[in-house]
Amino acid sequence: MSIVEETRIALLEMFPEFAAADAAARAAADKIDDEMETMIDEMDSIEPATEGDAPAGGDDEVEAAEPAEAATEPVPEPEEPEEEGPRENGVMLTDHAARGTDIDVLCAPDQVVQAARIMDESGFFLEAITGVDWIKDDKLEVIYDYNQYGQEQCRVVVRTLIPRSEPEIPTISDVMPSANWHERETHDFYGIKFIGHPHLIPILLPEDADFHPLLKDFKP
Amino acid sequence: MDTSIWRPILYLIGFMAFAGLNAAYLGWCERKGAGRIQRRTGPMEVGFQGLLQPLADGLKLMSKQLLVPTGVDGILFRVAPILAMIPALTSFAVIPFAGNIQARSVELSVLLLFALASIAMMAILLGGWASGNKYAVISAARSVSQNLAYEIPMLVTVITVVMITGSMNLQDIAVHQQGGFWHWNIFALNKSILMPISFIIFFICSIAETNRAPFDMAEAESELVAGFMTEYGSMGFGLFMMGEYLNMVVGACLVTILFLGGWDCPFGLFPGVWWFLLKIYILLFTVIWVRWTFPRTQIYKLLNLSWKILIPFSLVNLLVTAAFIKIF
Amino acid sequence: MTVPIECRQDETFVLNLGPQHPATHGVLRVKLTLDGEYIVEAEPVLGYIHRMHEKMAEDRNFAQFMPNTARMDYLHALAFNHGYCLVVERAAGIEVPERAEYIRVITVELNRLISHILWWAAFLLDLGGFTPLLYAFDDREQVLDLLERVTGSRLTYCYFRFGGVYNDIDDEFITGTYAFIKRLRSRMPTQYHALVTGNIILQKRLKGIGIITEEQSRRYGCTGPVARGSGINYDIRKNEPYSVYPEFDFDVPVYHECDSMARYMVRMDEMEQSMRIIEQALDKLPDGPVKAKVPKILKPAEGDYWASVETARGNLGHRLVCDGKKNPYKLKLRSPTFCNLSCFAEVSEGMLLADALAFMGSLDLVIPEIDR
Amino acid sequence: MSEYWNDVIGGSKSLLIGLSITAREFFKPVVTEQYPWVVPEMTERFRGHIELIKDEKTGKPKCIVCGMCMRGCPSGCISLAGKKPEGEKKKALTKYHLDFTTCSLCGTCIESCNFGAIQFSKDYNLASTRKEDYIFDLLKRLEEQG
Repeated sequence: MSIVEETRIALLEMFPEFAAADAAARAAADKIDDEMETMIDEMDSIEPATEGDAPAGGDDEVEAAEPAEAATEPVPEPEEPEEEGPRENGVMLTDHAARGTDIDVLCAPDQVVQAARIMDESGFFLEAITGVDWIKDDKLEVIYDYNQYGQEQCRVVVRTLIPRSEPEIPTISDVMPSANWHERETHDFYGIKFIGHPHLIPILLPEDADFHPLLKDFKP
Repeated sequence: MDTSIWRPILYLIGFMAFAGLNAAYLGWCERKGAGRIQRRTGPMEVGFQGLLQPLADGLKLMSKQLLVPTGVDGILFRVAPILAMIPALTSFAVIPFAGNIQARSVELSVLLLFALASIAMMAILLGGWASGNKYAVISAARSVSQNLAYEIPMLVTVITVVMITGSMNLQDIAVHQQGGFWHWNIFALNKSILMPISFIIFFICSIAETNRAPFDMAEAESELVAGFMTEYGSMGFGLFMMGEYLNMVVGACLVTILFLGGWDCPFGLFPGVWWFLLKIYILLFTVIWVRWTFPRTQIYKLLNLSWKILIPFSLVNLLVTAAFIKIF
Repeated sequence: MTVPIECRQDETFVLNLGPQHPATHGVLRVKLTLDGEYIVEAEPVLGYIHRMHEKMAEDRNFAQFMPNTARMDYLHALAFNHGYCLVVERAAGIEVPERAEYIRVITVELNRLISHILWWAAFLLDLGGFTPLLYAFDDREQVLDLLERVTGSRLTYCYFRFGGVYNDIDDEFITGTYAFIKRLRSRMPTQYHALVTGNIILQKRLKGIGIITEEQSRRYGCTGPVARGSGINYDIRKNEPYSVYPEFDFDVPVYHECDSMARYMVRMDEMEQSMRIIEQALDKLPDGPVKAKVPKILKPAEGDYWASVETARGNLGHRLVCDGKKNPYKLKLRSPTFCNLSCFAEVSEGMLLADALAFMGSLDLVIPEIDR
Repeated sequence: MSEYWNDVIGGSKSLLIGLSITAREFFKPVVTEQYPWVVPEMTERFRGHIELIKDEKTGKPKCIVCGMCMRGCPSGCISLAGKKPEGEKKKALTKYHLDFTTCSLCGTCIESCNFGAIQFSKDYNLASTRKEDYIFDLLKRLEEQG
């Protein structure tokens, strides 16, 4: 099994509803990746129905995350501007040649810690954390890039959307020490508060900076 | 020896001039030497081949104000550079340049020189401490531990030499080695087969004693900015620099007298002051050469070198020499 | 980190190393809490040369950001050129002619070579050896002259363009490069290895100092020579091949000692590998155009793109988010030394001041790249 | 113990090797350039600040005042103006200012010029204590060059 596939399965742990279906699908037949994708897409539609059977998740955060996920789920749907329609939480394979990434995960803000833990256990390192200001949708996107040292290429993007008015997200610096500085940097540039961060003071901006220059409505 | 009052005074003036010229022009030699080693030209602009550069530097330093930062111990801060210079100057009073060129022949001149060398270390300690600068304080602490570590092998080696010659007078020690290089202490293999090694130990120690690279942890410009000299400007800095060069000269003189036969010619021809000068300048060039070749040692590695290598070797040498003297 | 500087109960004191300090190679400040000469706590304070390049990217069109890329890592500017070109080419779907790819590889590797040479020189300066600096500059000057011939500048190159390079290389550059490689190969064993690498003082100062374990390296996201010195075989040129690197035969030096000496050796070996790549690229250099036809104003499709290149210091990543307009919606720069430096606090704990500075030198910091 | 002797003997040997290398360098010729006395020649592609090119036939600048360089410049350091002299079809350049304080010598202006009207100069030893000295009037410069 390729590392991409292994990682994808590991990441599916975050989405127990898909994981069960995915495992079933894999057990049923050896399908090629594209078909997996379509399977996932199908699963997406039945997600609310399968929400009840969330026993597999190795972490207690899963339970905590589930209701939040369900709560935030309907919100972005009408607002997502991408032409291919709103993207739902889940794991997606991307073409490395076209995008530079292999796995793209969209998850709820509470799940980033779980994602970091899964990545840590799979031997990944954190490449970068950054934000994107989608001012039109009144959202901030937080992007975590993970990569690993193996000879096979597998770059994972974990992204989540948080409301612009209340930019808060749990820290992953206790899972990945390197996130400490990346989160401080993201806090500098976007004003995103990383709850539980040990030392959230400006790193690149001056100590007394109260502005966040990468927000689209920032005026110098 | 002439005991008239004029002789020491005239000699002292002469030695002062010698010391002053050395302090100024060793800097020039160092810059030229470093330049050549690094395939540069060194100073070229002021005078022919930059020969007037030391003068220009001196003028510049003297025309600057001696800044005394707030929070320093004013008296110690001003005294320290002078203290760095005086012992080195004083040392010249007892160094015999040739059989008859010596300001004062003191019976315990070896001891006197080491006592004066320790005062130079005090200057660094006081300068560093009085500056009230953290880098300077670290530098002062390093300098003290370094000097303590290095005086032991140095003194043990000197005791070996004193045992061979049976005198603590530099003049006597030099006279004892006259008559060709096979009489020099460095080649006194009949006294102790480890004498060449003790020469090397003594030379290393004298480099360390003068805080020269690769043992310049007290200055360590990439770690401690400029160490004890961080807060000094103008002639305060100038005196420290001159003191450093003079200490180098004194160290080279000591090595020459103790191991290289003083003013003796290697082949027994025309002994005189020129041989002495030739020897010390070769040694000084070696010091400069070493400085521009090696990276700096780390303080604890340096202490390791002292305690694990130099002190055992010098002690073994002392025992071997004692045994040789006792047996033969 | 939060203890005030005054009224310390213990015997420690705070030493501000920098922002202007000879060993920090620029304006990095490290707040050290020292007990004697032992480091109790170290906190790097960044941002003294922060210029907000990411915001500048958002204000300009794609081509206009090009000169900025060279201003981040002034030692390996061409790799930053390359990384930015790669991500924009990926987004806009631009094909690069083969000759241009070869020229890119040759110039980037030459640049990597002098970056390592200058690191070596500056590192030796940190350790108090001044002469190697001048020997290194002698060699570096040769390459700067060569690169000046083709790019027109000596330090902050703006040579790459989307779909190729600014202009072609000439025969004099090619012969000059061969001659330089021959010269460096002949100087390497003496001026570099015999004078410095074999020196007992250097060995004693570097061996066993600044150990970054493999696990630490991963948790802090270290890449480049720092990771390779920790026994991790990770080089973007091999792991995620870009440009024409797969066509060359070169090795990735990996050392398992994890100390400063290992990182030193990795870089020394990498210089040899870079020379191998340059030679092969010059031998195989194809004919053809050096620049594809690219519209002056690019408007890549919506979406986000990532591209990584291996700079002299590690994995440089660009994340480009496009919204179909003529300027980037968002450009994220993942600079390698930012991550490499983040392990400094943990690793330097309990070290001596002199060792910590040697360790810091072995990380090969370029401050403008950390601060961006 | 053998490690100890290795350190002592191997270490001394490495030091001697180092000394022999620097000694050899000592007798080699210098490699530095004595800058104010020996002036380096700039390469053909050297990027100084930009300058206008004269049209050999008319003796006027080649520039047709299209303003592409001005628009292409990332730092906005070029400002130019032109007007149509009476009885002529083309615009003539009346002002071409380069603010060299913000120029990063990227060459975007030269690339964007479709008429080959600007090029890099070979001036490199520019020094001044005043910022205003770096606002170059390139048209005047062209006239001075003759």
